Amino acid sequence: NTLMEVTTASEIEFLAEHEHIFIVPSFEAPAFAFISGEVGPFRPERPVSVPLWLAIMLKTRRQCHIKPPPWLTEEYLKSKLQEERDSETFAEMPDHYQEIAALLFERASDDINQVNKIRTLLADINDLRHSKIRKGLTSLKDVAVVKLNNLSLMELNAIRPFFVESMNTFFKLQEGEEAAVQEDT
Amino acid sequence: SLSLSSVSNMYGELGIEILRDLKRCEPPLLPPFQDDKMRKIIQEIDGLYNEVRKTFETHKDEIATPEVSGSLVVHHASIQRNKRCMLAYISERMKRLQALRWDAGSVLPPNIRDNVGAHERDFFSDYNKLLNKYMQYVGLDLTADLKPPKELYVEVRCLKEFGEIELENGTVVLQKDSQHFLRRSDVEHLIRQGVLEHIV
Amino acid sequence: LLMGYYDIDDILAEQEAVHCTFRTDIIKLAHLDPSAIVHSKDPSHDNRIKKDSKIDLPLWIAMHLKKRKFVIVDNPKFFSHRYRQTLTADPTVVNLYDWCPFFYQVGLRLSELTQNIAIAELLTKSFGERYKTIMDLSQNSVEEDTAHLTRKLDVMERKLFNAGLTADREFQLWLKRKSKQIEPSHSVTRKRKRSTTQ
Amino acid sequence: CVCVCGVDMSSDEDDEGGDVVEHIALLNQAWLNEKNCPEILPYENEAVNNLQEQIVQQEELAREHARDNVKNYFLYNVYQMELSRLKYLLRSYLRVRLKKIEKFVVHILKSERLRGYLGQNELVYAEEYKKITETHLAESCLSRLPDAFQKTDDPSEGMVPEPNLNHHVFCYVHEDVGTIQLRDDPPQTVPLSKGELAMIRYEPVSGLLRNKKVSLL
Repeated sequence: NTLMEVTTASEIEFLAEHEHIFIVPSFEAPAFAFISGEVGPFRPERPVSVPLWLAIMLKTRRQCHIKPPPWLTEEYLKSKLQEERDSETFAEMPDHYQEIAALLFERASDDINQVNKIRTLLADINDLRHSKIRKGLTSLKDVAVVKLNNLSLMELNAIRPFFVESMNTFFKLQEGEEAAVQEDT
Repeated sequence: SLSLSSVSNMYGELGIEILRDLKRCEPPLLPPFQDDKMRKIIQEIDGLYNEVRKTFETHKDEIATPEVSGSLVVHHASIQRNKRCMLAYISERMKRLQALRWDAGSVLPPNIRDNVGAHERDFFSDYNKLLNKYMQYVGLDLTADLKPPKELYVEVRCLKEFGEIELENGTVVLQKDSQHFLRRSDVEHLIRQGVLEHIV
Repeated sequence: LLMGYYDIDDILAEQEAVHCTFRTDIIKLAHLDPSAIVHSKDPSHDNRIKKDSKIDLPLWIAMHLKKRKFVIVDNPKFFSHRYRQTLTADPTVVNLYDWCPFFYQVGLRLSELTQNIAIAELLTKSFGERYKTIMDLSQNSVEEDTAHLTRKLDVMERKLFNAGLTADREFQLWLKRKSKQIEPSHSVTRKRKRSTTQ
Repeated sequence: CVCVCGVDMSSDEDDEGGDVVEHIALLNQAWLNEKNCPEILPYENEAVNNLQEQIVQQEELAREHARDNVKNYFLYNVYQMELSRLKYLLRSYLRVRLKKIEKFVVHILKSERLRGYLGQNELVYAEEYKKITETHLAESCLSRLPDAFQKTDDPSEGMVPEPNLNHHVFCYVHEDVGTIQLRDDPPQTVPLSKGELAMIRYEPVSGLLRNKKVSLL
């Protein structure tokens, strides 16, 4: 019954790489005519929005600097951490925040101010959110729907198989209870 | 015909044996096809079926009684049980053969080839043809790119003597322990076959 | 309750024995009763099993006979009052696999077959506590040998554990930026492993 | 908002690529839906065809860049990268569907509605796949059984594998859908509003998924 193909973290990262991000190129080139839309033109020192996968590719070739997204700053993440602490629910985070951050840490850490502080802040946020997830997971019995508003795709994916199989099992056992009183004896 | 006192005390036990045998071996590997036991299960079914027919003949007027219908129910269920075990066995093996086509390509790995039954070899070949035909229609090799592409070129180390391969920009000699920087799409299948190792 | 016709675990679960008492004579079933070889010398030669015989039968046979009220099915000992109390008192401590490798599957079949709501409720209750332990186990055993952790789990619970463990390991690998490596196919690695140990 | 596609939809409405940009977004979504849905969903025929045509054209263009001169080899690589990403998306989408078709082939082929969900190539594949699996089952076992026991499609025995519609899914709500019915007896409902993410049994949201009011993550 778990024969469904699972979604892997790399696949979710693949989706995140479609996201656009600003770079500051060090080269000059006319716009790239991609199937998924035109990107560019490129002039030295002129910020331009490109898909993340291209940004990483150019950065690896030392042809640009990446401008970290506005949320990848100490100030923003501090406020999010506070929000996460103050509430029982999940704070709203930017789409694909974990994947984008992971890619930038890996390939463009020199473009991020205070990169170590930011890493720590993100790790704290993740820990907090993870413990909320676990807490939520301890009361699945008798629950038909679990709302997980603002949980990211990556976060839900890491717990998906366990979560889904547990819910499936509870449902099956509940059906079992009904079947045990169905017939007249 | 089957003499009841000569069989083990329960029907359907061989079916359980072949399933346990299969379960002990982790997919996508395959244990040897249990030809002999399959044949014996079919004999058991024939015996049960004869028994059912005999019961119908000799107890024509008592079919509705618990004494006779209870017997028919159990014999009939035993046939179905044996059939289910065999079908589950063949289906699971079919699934693994298909997985092998996706995993290791159109040639069965040598450690598996000998364990495959004659009909299974036919099935594997049919499935291979079918999948190739479909991939030709859609113009894409679906068994490539099992993971999302990260880069066009990958660093690889050669794990065994393999000889020359022909690539777009010339030939490359794959000697044991040699390292290369090659187009991902050119070497993915060699990595999967264990000829090359992807260095991250 | 729909079960998987081709599901090997479902088939194995139905091989579990339950204790049956025959409410009637049935012909040609003496082979089910190990003590019935004597009867086969019976002049009637119909190898009947006698009313009131008490025999352990696999679930798949018991189900058919019970539906037609030819047998009375007793609950296996792991669903007896005493065992139920033990499980209710401390659900996470019990080694369910020792009780029955297919505890839940067998329980589901039996509770329906014998219209025993107490068993069905016990299953929900037990799983309702145990899955939390399974969750903790499956998220804390990266790179660890897990055999000793799963010892107490029944087959269904082990599958759940493995699902959780695999997903967690995959995520941890991604965090370490290692998931982009192209891997050799399973059939290749298995073969290699074996040839080095031979 | 949970945006999975991330394709910048606001730009490039002027060129003929506008269409394909939407199609790529659609395929990203369809891919995720298909991966997480227990049953087969309608095939995105137009999007697949369009993207495949664009890929062929673009490959030609990329080759021209490569021929031009050495400097443009970089440009060639950039275009190749986008191409390999889009091809991955197509491959993975077709792959997920093929696996599902194989698993539920008999169930799909006997329903007019589900047959209609398959692409033309997929339908041919399904028919042929059913044939080779049935041949194999017959040759290795069924044909050697008594006539009355040769069937493989007895629904009462549960012999036809069917998707588990009670499977739980993560469902993202695109627009307010009011209250949905989880079960009739005893009645149980849940409100779902725009932007919510819920883990829920698949069956009650299957209609909403086909109407694209929700998607699966």
